[in-house]
Amino acid sequence: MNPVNYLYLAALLFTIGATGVLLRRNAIVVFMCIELMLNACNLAFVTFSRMHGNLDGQIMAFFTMVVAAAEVVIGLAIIVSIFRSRHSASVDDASLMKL
Amino acid sequence: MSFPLLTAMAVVPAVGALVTAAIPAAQRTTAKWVALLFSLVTLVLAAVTLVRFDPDSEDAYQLTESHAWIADFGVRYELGVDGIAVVLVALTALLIPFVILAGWNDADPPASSVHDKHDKHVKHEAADEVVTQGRWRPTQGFFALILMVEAMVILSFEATDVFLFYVFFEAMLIPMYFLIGGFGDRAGQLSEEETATQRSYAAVKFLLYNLAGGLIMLAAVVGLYAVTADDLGTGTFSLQQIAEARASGQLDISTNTERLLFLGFFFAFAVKAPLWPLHTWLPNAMGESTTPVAVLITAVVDKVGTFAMLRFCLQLFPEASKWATPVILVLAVISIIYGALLAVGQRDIKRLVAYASISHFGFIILGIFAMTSQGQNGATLYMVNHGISTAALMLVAGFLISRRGSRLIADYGGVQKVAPVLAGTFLIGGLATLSLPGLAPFISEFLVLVGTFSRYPAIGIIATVGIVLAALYVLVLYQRTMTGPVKAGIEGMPDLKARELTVVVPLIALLVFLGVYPKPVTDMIDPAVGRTLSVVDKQDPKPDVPAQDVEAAK
Amino acid sequence: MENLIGWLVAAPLLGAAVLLCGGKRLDRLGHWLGTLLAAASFVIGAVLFLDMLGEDEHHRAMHQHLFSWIPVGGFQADVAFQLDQLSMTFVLLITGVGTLIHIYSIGYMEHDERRRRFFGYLNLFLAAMLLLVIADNYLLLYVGWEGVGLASYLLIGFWQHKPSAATAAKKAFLVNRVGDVGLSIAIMLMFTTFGTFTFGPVLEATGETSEGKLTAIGLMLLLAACGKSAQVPLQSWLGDAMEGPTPVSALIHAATMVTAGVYLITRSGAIFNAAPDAQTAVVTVGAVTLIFGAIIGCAKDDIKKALAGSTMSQIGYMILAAGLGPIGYVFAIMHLVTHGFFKAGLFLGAGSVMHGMNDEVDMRKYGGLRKYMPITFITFGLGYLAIIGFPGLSGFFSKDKIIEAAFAKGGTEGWILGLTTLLGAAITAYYMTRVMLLTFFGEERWRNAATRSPNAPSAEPAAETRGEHAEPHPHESPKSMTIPMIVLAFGSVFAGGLFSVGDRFVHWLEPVTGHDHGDSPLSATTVTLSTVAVLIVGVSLAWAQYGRKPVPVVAPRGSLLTRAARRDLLQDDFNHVVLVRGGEHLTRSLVYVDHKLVDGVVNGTAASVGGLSGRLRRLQNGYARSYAVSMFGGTAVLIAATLLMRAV
Amino acid sequence: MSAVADPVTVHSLWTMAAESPDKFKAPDIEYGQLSPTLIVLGAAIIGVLIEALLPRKARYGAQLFTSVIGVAAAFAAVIGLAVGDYGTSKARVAAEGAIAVDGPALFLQGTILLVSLVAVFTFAERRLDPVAHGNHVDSFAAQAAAVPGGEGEKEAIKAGFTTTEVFPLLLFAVGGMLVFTSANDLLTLFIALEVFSLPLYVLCALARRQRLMSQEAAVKYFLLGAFSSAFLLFGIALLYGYAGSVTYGRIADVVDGEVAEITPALAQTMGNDALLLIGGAMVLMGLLFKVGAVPFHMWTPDVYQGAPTPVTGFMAAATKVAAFGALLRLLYVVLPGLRWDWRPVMYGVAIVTMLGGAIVAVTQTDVKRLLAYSSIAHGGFILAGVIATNKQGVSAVLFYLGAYSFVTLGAFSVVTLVRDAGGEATHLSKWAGLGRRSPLVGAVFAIFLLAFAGIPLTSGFAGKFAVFKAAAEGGAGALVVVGVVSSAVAAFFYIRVIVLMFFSEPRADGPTVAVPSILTSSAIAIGVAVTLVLGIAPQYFLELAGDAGVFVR
Repeated sequence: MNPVNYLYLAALLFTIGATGVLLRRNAIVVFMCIELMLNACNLAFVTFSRMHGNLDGQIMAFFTMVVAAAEVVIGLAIIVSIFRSRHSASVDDASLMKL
Repeated sequence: MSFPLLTAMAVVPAVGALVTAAIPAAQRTTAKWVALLFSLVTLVLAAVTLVRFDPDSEDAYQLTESHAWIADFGVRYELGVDGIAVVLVALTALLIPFVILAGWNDADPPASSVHDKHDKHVKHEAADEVVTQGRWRPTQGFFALILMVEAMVILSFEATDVFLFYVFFEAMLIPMYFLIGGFGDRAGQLSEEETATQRSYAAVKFLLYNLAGGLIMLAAVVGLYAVTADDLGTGTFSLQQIAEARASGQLDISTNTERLLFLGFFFAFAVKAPLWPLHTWLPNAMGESTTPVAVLITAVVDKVGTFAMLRFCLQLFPEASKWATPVILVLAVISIIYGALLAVGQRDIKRLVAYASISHFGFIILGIFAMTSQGQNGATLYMVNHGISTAALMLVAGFLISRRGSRLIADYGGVQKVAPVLAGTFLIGGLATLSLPGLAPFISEFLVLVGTFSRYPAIGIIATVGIVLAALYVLVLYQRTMTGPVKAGIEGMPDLKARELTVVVPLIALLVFLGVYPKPVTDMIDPAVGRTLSVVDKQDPKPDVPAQDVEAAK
Repeated sequence: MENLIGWLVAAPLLGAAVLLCGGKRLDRLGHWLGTLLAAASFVIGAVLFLDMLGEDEHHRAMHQHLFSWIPVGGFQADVAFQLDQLSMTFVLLITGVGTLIHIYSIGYMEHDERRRRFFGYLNLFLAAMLLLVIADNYLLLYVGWEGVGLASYLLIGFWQHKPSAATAAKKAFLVNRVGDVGLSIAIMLMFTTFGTFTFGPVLEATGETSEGKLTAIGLMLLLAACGKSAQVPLQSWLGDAMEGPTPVSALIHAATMVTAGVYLITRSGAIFNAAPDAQTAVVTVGAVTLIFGAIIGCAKDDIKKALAGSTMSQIGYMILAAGLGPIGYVFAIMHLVTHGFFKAGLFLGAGSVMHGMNDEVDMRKYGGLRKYMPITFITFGLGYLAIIGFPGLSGFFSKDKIIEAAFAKGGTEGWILGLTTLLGAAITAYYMTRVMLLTFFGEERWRNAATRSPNAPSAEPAAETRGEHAEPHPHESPKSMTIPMIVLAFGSVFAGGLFSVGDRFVHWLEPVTGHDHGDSPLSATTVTLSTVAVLIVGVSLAWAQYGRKPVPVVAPRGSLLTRAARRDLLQDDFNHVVLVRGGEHLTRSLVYVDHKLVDGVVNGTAASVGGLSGRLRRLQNGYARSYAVSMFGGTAVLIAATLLMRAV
Repeated sequence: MSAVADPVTVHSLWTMAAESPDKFKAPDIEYGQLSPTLIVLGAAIIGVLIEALLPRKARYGAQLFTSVIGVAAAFAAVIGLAVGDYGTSKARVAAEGAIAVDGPALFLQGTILLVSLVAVFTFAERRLDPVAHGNHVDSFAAQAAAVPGGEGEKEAIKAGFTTTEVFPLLLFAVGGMLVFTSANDLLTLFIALEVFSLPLYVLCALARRQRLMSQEAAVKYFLLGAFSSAFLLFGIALLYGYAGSVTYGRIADVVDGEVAEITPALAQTMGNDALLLIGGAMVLMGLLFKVGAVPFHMWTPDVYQGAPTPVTGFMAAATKVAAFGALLRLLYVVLPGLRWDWRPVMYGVAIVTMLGGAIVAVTQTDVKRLLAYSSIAHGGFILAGVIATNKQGVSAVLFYLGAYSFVTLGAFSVVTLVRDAGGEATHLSKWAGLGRRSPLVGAVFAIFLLAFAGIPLTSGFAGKFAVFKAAAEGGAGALVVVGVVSSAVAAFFYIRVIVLMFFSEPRADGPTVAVPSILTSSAIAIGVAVTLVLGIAPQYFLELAGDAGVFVR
């Protein structure tokens, strides 16, 4: 089956993720959407890797996962701490600084 | 390589500024004397320069110095003076001591102590050095700033490298800014902080106006670099190199580029000069600042603008200058009439003088762009004379204001009864301002008018009307303040003191001398002007019936 | 000998410098010093005069070149003097009358604590005036021209504490400035036309250039002359100038400065001869002014203002004569000289009267003074006879010649001018007789007029020093004042005859101004007879009006013309409404414009940037998601743009 | 085709592992040339160990020591490399093509390291905050995990806890930046980005005062940062898809169509420019986000304001340097072939960035936000230099970055000094009359402001001139004009602050100026010194930047 379809899927996933970031209030969900975007990238990488028949893409994918994991650590830490002080995980509540 | 006279002339006041600023708070008087001393040394150096300068020499710039500075920008530290520059440098060096003397007590506390750190900054001293001298030293700061301005002005007169000129042309704004914003004549009609607001408004206006002008010029400077870099391989800012390159046809700037660059430069100078309609910063600045500072602005700093038109606009962009001449002449004439009319309408003595200056700058610019030897000689002479006469008028006005504590003309009347000498000197200053024959400004003004008339009769005639208006605002001012019955608050006003006389008398003497025997100055200027005209290649229009020929015929 | 010329100016200039800078120390003998230097310069003048008489008449002009003044490219102005017969005439008149008036002032200003300064100013005036007449080029003349303006400014406003005086001084200077514009433009024109403005070359070259240019120059010169010589339309300052001390009025505003215009025109004769239109303008101005002034003279009750009006009118005669060209120049100057004598005499007389009358100036409060101040009466009387042109006295000769010349102009123009001058003569006779009668004859109206009438101009401060406002005790003035009057009286009587017998004056000036007789439609005798006739008419009219019936102390409302004339024929109203008011409006609106418009634009830009900034920063609403939106949108745009770039 | 690709196409460090063991070839790593990075990261790890092993009291000293030594050593290494001509003649691609060691890399690494050194000083400052329970405290939270204002925090403060972890975090960030500027393939770029971003996210959350704002800043920075890096990553994916490789050189070749042999797959993807353009745009976006260019700038003010001021200073200075480094490399090495596509776009970005930053700054009322916007505007100026697309452009940008970073760092250090009861008094109204009350601080801050405004004789002017000059030579005259205009606008608000400090009356309840220890003082002094030296005698550094103007490929 034509690998290009995977690309479409990746693009779709990426867009969904982005939309989620724009629409959802809950920090955790937003964060998950970002993860989704990353994974969309992974899919794209793997697909291209397959198309070009070299492994760079796959390697990229692994690294992306690692990075994603690291981001989770940091992200959750920050989100949790802000949740503890505000008792809310809504990104919109965190808007002390504006203008 | 001979003694770097030109550098020395700038270094002395700069050092003076540092020294003055470093004097501890307690010895205020010492600071004053030190400042005066340094300014006098500068004056001596200027005198030496005048002597060393040879008006008849062939080369365009004399006493030149040239050192590498920022090779990557094609910038060299190049100094040199022609007849015009040397005269203006002398004028600057001459006026500063009087300014300092006149401002002797103006900056004594209580006054805002801005400058303290300020000249710190101007002096570019390492910050930690400041720690050693914590306390306010307004007086020290005031005089340090004045000297700093002197140094920068002198350098910008001497610079023959466009970039070098630009650097000081801009940097000069900072000390000026703090002089205007930091010290007021406590003669405001408003409450303390209302005046403070007024002052800082004036200071900010001054700075932003000039900064905007400067930045636009910066664009042009960059453009100039790009152009030279294109044609010459390496960009350069050296006036002479560029002039030679143009002469040899090696560098040719497309008409449009030249015009754009010209406009960029001219805008900055027109703001500085100031030319209508870019003048509105001047009345605020002169009105709010102390009189010595006001004199500094109009008599010294603004001259850089008109000088730069003569040196940079005309010499770098001759074609564009000719292209722009009609518009500029019109603006100049507007300045002349407009400034004079507004001067008539003023209620505030200092603002009146400010508008008068606007009118006079109109004459100067008119002379420069008339592109005749009379016009440009007149313009240059005008810069000198206007410097002296305004200084005289403004400083006396300052003495008057400090006595009564008011700038409003309406608060005065009948001064001549109680303080005849003050009134007399004020009148002479005024007569100089309305350019009465026998006093220096007459000559320059008449030359400008003749020069303009011989090429643009209509404009010349309109400009001539300006002399009536000048008489109007000067005499109205004199009548309202000095004559008539003695107003309340004027009785027992003391006459000029010794210090004040030492300020005024030499200036007046100079006015008379230059009015009767300007030859020494014109001899300096004439060749330089001739050179400028040859760059723009313009000849004076010939008289249609040269009387000499008629004589010969007979 | 020629090196002496400079000293003519130097002496009084020195005096001015010393007196003005000298300070209080000189108060005691300052006036003597001033007088001495004035006299010195008279002596120098006299010496040079004798020397000049020695020369043959075509080589009498002397030159002295001091130094190069403004050497700039093609523009060469020198400080150099030229003393020819014309200049010499003026030098003698100025220094002579000047010295007399210095002497007179010693007494007149006795009680003024600023007398030293007064003499300083007088010397300054002499210096400037002499410079004006001996300069050898127009630019230097211009210096003198403005110099006398300054001196007159200082002297009119000598009693600065009087607002009226200060205002009058300012007005005089400003109106003169308007004239000066004319002069400076004329000089520029000369420079652009001839490349020089030295008398010699310019006047030589007049033949070579277009009449249009010359006409322009001529008109500009005329404008200048109008300003300085108080000719219509720039005459309005002269009346107010009477605010100055009387000696000033005598010297500057009667004898010398106001005649500078005549000098200028005569000096530039060559130009005018080549520009008939300009000449027509000149004669018109002269004719109008001589009637105009005369009418004003009839209406004024202030003795000095009446005389001022007369001065205007007499100078009108001279200008008219000068406008006639070669037939008139000589007589213009001759009338100028004689007028210098008798008008100065009249003013000094007036001053003497005021001196004795607590500085009362309203003639309606005089009357019958002849027995109280006989010398004044006689000298004044002689001046009076001279000015009305009583046969045999100097005025008769000079004015008669002008009238002849006017007719000799020929054609209708000649007739018009001639009749005008005759009419002028009649009016002159009328108003001078009026002055005479009001002042020295009739009943003593000052008796019970203790308090001065409110509308009379506030008097000179010498009065306060004497400090009496009670009924005046008319008395003769001190010697220092009467002697000059007597001398001048002699001048008024004999000068005319002296000049005219054998046309001495004509021969004296001819080499400079040129002269021809023209062809008068009337014979000299007819003219003379008609002159005498109108004279009699004028006198008898005046006598009928003021000699027979008593004169009301408060002026009657008078006819429309009279009322207009009292206000300088509405000239002042015009000035006030059009110039003063209009000017105020203009400046006020300009101030507004400058603040609101020119400055407004600047502040406006600043404000609008601020507003924009305020609006833009609202985008920064603190919501992370909206930031994300902008990033997302930004990326979209970025991508779209990149693709677009490729597409196009 | 087979899953095991032929070795030709497999050449990148990362794919070595894919080889079957017998063919295993150990990658050769030029440790010498990578030493700066290695040193810094090593120091960072030591820092972590210190946190793990040393007693609380001893950590501060040890951490400070390690960081200073580490950074200094790394800087020494950079100098060493530069002296060894690795910047010029010996410039090359190291670590199997992952890292480029060339002029720009070394220059920027040097700058970053110097900045970080100064930043370490400001991090370590313990004199400004009032002594809490007998121990000096820095500007970082006693215990980040504790709820703001909660019991835990109180106890932590009483116990005198301090977050010394900031030092290793800082070092990791620095390490990441060093790699970022020299990354020579997209993967390295991405990893480096994350390596220096993640610590910064954490650092932002660690403020001792106003912790809520601090945490908010962190969360915003984190979410948006992650968001942008996702875009970056997708962009990378597309580029990879286009070129079949993530190595800069390779991609460039493909873009220029200079590849040796073209596989059918490659032929197919090469044909599809959309991949290239979109991918390029997205990668650009990721970098522009870090640069803080409009419209990707909106995180800047909030984060700058909320983060602890030393961190803000570090971010403002170092991040910008690193990000521009990467941007330059991407545009000059990977996409020069696309110049005619990205140049107009960047043109637009530069213009809106210059104007937007300057205009919005005009109405700011908080010093830190003001500086944030000013940094945006400056980003615009630097972009103008980037767009010049010539050697002068590169060196101008390098010089500008060097000059600017020290000014910024100094300015933020001054901000840390001005305090009242609530910690730093950053609201402008509180700065009224500051210059009168304490001349020195006022003077120094004025110098920095004037440098920002680009007044001659300050480094700001030299930098601005260099950039504009390059832009003009690169035929971007319009940019110069816009730049000039926006500098005029910018001047307005810098001047406003000066007026406020000097010409307005001090407020009774105005802030006090804390007397800093030698650490911050030296930071500020260095800032002033650099500002003036680069302003008055910039020639040497211009030459330096000039020599460093060439990228290896």
